[in-house]
Amino acid sequence: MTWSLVLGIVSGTIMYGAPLLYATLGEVVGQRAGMVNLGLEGILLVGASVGLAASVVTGSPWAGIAAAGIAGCLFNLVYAFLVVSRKANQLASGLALMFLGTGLSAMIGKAYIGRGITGLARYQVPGISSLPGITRTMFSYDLLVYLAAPVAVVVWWLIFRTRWGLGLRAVGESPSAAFAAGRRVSWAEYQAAMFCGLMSGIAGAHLSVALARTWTEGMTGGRGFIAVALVIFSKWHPLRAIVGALVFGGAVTVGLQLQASGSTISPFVLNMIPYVLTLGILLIWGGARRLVAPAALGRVYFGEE
Amino acid sequence: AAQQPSLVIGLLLPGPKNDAGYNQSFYDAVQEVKANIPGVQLIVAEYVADAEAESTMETMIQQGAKMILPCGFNFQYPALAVAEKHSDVVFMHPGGWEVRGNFSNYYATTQLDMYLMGVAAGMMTKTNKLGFIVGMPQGYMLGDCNAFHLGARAVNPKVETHLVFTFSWGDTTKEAAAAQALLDQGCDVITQHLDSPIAVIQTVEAAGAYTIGFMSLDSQKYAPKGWITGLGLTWGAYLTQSAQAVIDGTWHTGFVRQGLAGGFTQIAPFGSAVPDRVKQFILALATGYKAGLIDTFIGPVKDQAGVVRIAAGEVWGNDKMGDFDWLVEGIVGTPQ
Amino acid sequence: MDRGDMPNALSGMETSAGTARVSLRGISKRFLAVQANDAVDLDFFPGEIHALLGENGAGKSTLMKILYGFYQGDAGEILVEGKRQHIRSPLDARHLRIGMVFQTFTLIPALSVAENIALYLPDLPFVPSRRGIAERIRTFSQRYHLDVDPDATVRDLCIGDQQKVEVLKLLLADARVLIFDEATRVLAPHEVESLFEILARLKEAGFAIVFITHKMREVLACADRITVMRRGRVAGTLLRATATEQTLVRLMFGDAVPSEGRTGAPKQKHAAVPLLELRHVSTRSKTAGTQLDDISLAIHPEEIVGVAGVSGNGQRELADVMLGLLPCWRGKRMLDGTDATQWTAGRIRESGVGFVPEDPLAMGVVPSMTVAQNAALGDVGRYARHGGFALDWSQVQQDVDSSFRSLSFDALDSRTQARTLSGGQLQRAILARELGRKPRLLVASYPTRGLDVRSAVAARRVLSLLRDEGGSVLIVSEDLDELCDLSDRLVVLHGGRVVGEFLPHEIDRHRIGYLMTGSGSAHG
Amino acid sequence: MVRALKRVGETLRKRWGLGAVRYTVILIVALLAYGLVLLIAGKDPIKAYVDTFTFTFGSAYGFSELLVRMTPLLLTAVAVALPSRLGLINVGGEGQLYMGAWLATWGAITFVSLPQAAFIPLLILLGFVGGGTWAAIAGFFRARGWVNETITTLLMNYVAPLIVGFFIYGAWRSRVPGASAFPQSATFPPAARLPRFFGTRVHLGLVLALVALGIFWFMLERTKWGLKMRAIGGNPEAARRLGMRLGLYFVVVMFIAGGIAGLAGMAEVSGLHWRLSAGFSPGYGFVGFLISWLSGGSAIGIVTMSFVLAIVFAGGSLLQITQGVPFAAVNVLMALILFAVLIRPRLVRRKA
Ligand SMILES: Nc1ncnc2c1ncn2[C@@H]1O[C@H](COP(=O)(O)OP(=O)(O)OP(=O)(O)O)[C@@H](O)[C@H]1O
Ligand SMILES: Nc1ncnc2c1ncn2[C@@H]1O[C@H](COP(=O)(O)OP(=O)(O)OP(=O)(O)O)[C@@H](O)[C@H]1O
Ligand SMILES: [Mg+2]
Ligand SMILES: [Mg+2]
Repeated sequence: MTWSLVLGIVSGTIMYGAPLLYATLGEVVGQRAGMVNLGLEGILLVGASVGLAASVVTGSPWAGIAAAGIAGCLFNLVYAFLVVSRKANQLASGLALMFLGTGLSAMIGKAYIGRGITGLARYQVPGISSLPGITRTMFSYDLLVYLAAPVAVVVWWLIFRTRWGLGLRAVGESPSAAFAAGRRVSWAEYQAAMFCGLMSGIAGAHLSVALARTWTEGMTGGRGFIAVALVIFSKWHPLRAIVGALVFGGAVTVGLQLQASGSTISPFVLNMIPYVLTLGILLIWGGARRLVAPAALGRVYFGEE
Repeated sequence: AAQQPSLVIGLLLPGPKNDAGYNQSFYDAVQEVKANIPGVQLIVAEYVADAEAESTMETMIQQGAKMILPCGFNFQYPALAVAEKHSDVVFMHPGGWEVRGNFSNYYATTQLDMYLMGVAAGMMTKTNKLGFIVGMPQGYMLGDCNAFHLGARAVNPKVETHLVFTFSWGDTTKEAAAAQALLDQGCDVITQHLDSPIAVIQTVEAAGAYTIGFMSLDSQKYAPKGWITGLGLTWGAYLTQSAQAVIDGTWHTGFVRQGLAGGFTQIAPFGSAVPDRVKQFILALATGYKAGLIDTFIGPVKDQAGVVRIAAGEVWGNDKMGDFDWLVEGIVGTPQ
Repeated sequence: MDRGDMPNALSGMETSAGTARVSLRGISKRFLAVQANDAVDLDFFPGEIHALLGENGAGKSTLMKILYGFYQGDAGEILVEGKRQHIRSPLDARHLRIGMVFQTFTLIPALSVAENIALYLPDLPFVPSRRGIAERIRTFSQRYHLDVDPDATVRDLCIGDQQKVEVLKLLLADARVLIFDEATRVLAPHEVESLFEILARLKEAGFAIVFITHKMREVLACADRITVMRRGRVAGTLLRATATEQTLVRLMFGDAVPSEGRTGAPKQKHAAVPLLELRHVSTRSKTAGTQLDDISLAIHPEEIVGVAGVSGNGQRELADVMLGLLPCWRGKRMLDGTDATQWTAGRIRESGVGFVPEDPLAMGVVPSMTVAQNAALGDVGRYARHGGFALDWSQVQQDVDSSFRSLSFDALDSRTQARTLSGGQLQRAILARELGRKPRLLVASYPTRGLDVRSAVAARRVLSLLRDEGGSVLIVSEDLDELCDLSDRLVVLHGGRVVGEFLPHEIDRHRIGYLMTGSGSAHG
Repeated sequence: MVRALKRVGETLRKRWGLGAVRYTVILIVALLAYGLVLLIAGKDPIKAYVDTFTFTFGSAYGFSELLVRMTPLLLTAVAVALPSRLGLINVGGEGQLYMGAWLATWGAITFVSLPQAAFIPLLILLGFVGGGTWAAIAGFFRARGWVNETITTLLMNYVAPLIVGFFIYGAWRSRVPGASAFPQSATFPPAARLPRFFGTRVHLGLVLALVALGIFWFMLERTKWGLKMRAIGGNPEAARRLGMRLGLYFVVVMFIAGGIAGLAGMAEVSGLHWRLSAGFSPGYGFVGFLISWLSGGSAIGIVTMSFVLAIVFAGGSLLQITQGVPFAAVNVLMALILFAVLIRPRLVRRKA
């Protein structure tokens, strides 16, 4: 392994880990409130299509990001309505959301296929260019990448240090007990779902507006499902989610960088790395993980009579 | 009453018609057919999944289609099955190898013409590292890469071509990541064989590197600064001719491979960064190609392991373009 | 109907105690087929402990949950300080300073004690100070002798400590009306006494206290006023001064006063080979909890062995090891003299071992299935026909009926889902299933917990009968009276070890009490 | 109007039971939603109904294609419904389908000279074992309490196509002259192709699917294993205490379920395509999950919902051609059908 390969991997890892981190943070908050949302993929797609459309229309990529955040937030209200107000099954609702997102994003994005944009401006990490082996394109990120880790810290603080977070966790552990403690269970769930939608919408827009700078159908390529896996990987903890997102972003980048630098490992095997690695780490967490999963995760709370 | 159409053409695309790439090249072509022949009616199905191809073609035939263009590699066998049932309908499949009485095969000899693009890249690179991004490792795409590298090496013996597969059609984020990886490894001229080149071109452009386009001539607009040139697939004239033959009842099957000379490919206009010297050289080469004076795969050609794959004096023929499962010496990457 | 023979003294007392803090008027509540509450009128006064009594399913918990806003009543109104209030959720109830300890805990196991309590603090800021909350909890737990560590995770606490946290939650929530639904159920005798001391102090301070229990002794020890509920209605309200055990029992059950007492004499002659024997067994389970430490215990045919101890001292683990649900880390498990250490739970059950779990709904039945289906699950092999490709449901029904009859329990509709049964009804269904199999050994954890007096007597009688017919029983219970009455032999568990063993004639309650709390020396 | 509808619904419900009403309502909602989507897109819904109806029911070919589409849906739906009775959530139908097709393909291109009478049972066995083993891995992890089967099966969905890719781009790449580098397996020998019926593309896979469905219904409703499975699904803790071996059930049932999904993959490649290529499944595994869920795990519901979704897909690909409706509208339509059920109006509500 050459030095420039190592640098390339580190640099790519951070860049492509960022959107995963945003989506994972959203899902962490949702799952902390007891809601498994397999529809993340759909939200990412809606975020990506709306983000690109708004960027093209307004000419401002930041307007695109903002629009995608709002769109994701509103879109996930569909899921929240089904799961919270109509007490629907979470997995089925999530998959329904995924299908809706796939269809809607295709319809929204149709007019914008083939439209390129300049995307978010990138700034190289200050002072790094003087290091040996750095090329101009390494460690050059947009603001959303720089903000990802701080946002994770803020989410950690919200979940574990505030009254809001305490209520959220109580709802995710035992809605019945949270209700008995005088919490408004549904309202907390709606808030969590909206936050999840906001983050995922931004994550989707980051993909289309900042990274690919274009829209194609199904462009998220399963990252929504990956984010769901990452939530477990990170044991429902926002700071560990940083590690998870980096591992996954890294696994994707390693495959490409190794190819670009002439490795002879089969690309199919390289492409399996992220999934097998995630599975492996979940296995290593093993039984201990059961104790940290929110107890009411995936359960429908029918309320008290 | 509505006028009876002279010919109904069914076009099946695996992706969107306006992807500035593969799909668009066919869509633009049938639009040209429609403009050239009065009374032609089009039925276009985008995003056709492999499993849906057969019933989509059946429906088109029910709607009166007499000429079916199944423009996906994987549509070959479904199309063949439908063709066997409908002997009165003409099928023209791009890039396959099966041929029947009502089922013909055609494609551009991109595996030869990419040589010119390689020459341009070899002349423009400063780092002597070229990048080539491919969706999936298939014979034709390996051929493209081989030709590209041979061209570059011809004018620049120090050049290396780095080959990266994304293993997906349509994961644009990954395509951008692949471009980023190549840029990080120091490549400064990047081309691709993907459905849609937009993500790659824009990533390269933003990084201030050079782009070589492929498939649709439309992609130049994404790289106002870094555009060198590109190879466009232009089927309009050929398909117009074929459609007219179907109408006239003179259509006959065949296995057709054409390049610059036959008009299946065209060289895109040069970008502003390209010096006149390079332009003149490429255009001169192109003339040689059209005249049949130059060929790409002339032995001896060694593969990555140094094994001679094309012996001295031999030529890798037009009919074997899909057969590559090896890469030319000097390409960095694996063939599968 | 029943009110006729027992005059309601309510009207006379209103003047003496001032205005009621909370008045319930005409409260009714229906669950599908069950009328849980039927036009209930009740008043709770400040500075008074009001005990609610009644057999299982009488509607006590439901009534209190309506007051706390956890359930919505179908009819009736609630007056707080004389003003009509709509209590739509616990949030409303908390605004009216009403607090409740639930019969089934509402603690969140994954959160710390401090976090659980913080959820109930009335004035929690957006960014709470963790240190401040822990400080408040320490002050309160010292003042009321409810020792718990604020930083402990609730999951790791034993059930008695969890009960203390529930009480602390209520005390810190700043409520003026305090409802305790069977809060003494899992407390050790001395902890019950200290709870009563707390209640007395709260009463002095002018709180209105509602206290639900099945234990007559507790009612008579601490209540000022006693209301007996029966089939969703108030059967009568008495002042402590006028209440006796007899009058209360008559109110609860009408005229059918159950008779208590031993059915058979304890036996001493044992077969040479014990039915089940643990030899120097220790456990090492992954989850937190007490580990068994070098336990040797034999149960002979025709013997009832009682296990005394404060809950959380290894009772659950002991039962699980016997049932094959927990592996022996060290030592051996012998069944009929053969080594059964490696046997699966299924094999042990098939060889004639039955169980009554400590938490019937979570451990004993499938809530979504009917009573009949749950009965069939008890012994699928017995009802399987054609090699398992068919099931004989009429046989199941027959067995359910005969089992209920032989236990003299009120019959249940066997098509009802287990989840809709009351705690007591459920316990009866499980007893019927397990005893219907005529087990050779029954491992019964708290077999009468949650049963009303009449059902409890019936259950105890059946356990003795099982013994007399040659079976053996292991009873885990916190009710010393029950243990002393039933057992042929009694062992005391503390910290996962057997710290004492007694024969019935040498049973000394004081000594057992000391051993249970860990203050006595080993060997009785 | 609404009240009248409700009354009609209640009557139907009493007369025919909940199932009939449930699926009728879902069907009507599906049709209405379809029309609405078309109207919004500026198309003619009436023409769409007529087109879809005449295309699917108006000709033997159209109807036979419905059955062809239904086959993998039925199987993948059973693959989800079976473990769901144990409380296991199998979202890995897609991966299991790929692995079934993968192992069956290995058989088909290895034992090329077998007679059909031996080949077909072999392919069924291989398809079953391929998918079953893949799923049993997830069942085993779950049984050991290491990791939850939902996430395992989900992740394994991404690995299976890569394994298939590894082989069809590598060792199995067909060696037809002129096509040697084309990424698909060699064409199956005629004896390794499932028999087709009545000159249509309907193949033996449909029979397999119906048989699997019948066994599924009988096992769950009538046998002691079905009772035990429901007990484990309803309360695993109680089931464990009653002596059932949960781990064994998890592994065995996941194996059976994965095997059924594997049959779907086997049937697709050896009944329809006669070769293994990369994108032979357009997400049948996920659609199967939805069908199983929509039908509440009931056998008759699975048949009905598979049929409905087959029509939806047929209509989707048809309308793109006749009216230029983007194919993506099918996804929206599918989501709308789901919402109709998820929102749980009284008429279609399942008993808790
Ligand atoms: N959530 C519920 N759904 C249906 N029925 C219920 C529900 N809760 C209670 N019931 C029924 O209402 C009746 C009264 O139950 P409740 O829990 O109030 O009795 P209780 O007096 O507290 O009995 P116990 O002493 O056993 O706790 C019982 O028949 C019970 O089956
Ligand atoms: N639903 C099912 N479909 C097909 N085969 C099953 C099913 N359930 C179980 N089996 C098979 O039957 C075998 C024996 O199961 P059975 O229930 O008879 O065992 P048991 O010892 O009575 O019960 P347990 O499983 O409780 O430990 C299992 O190992 C399994 O292979
Ligand atoms: Mg109660
Ligand atoms: Mg067994």
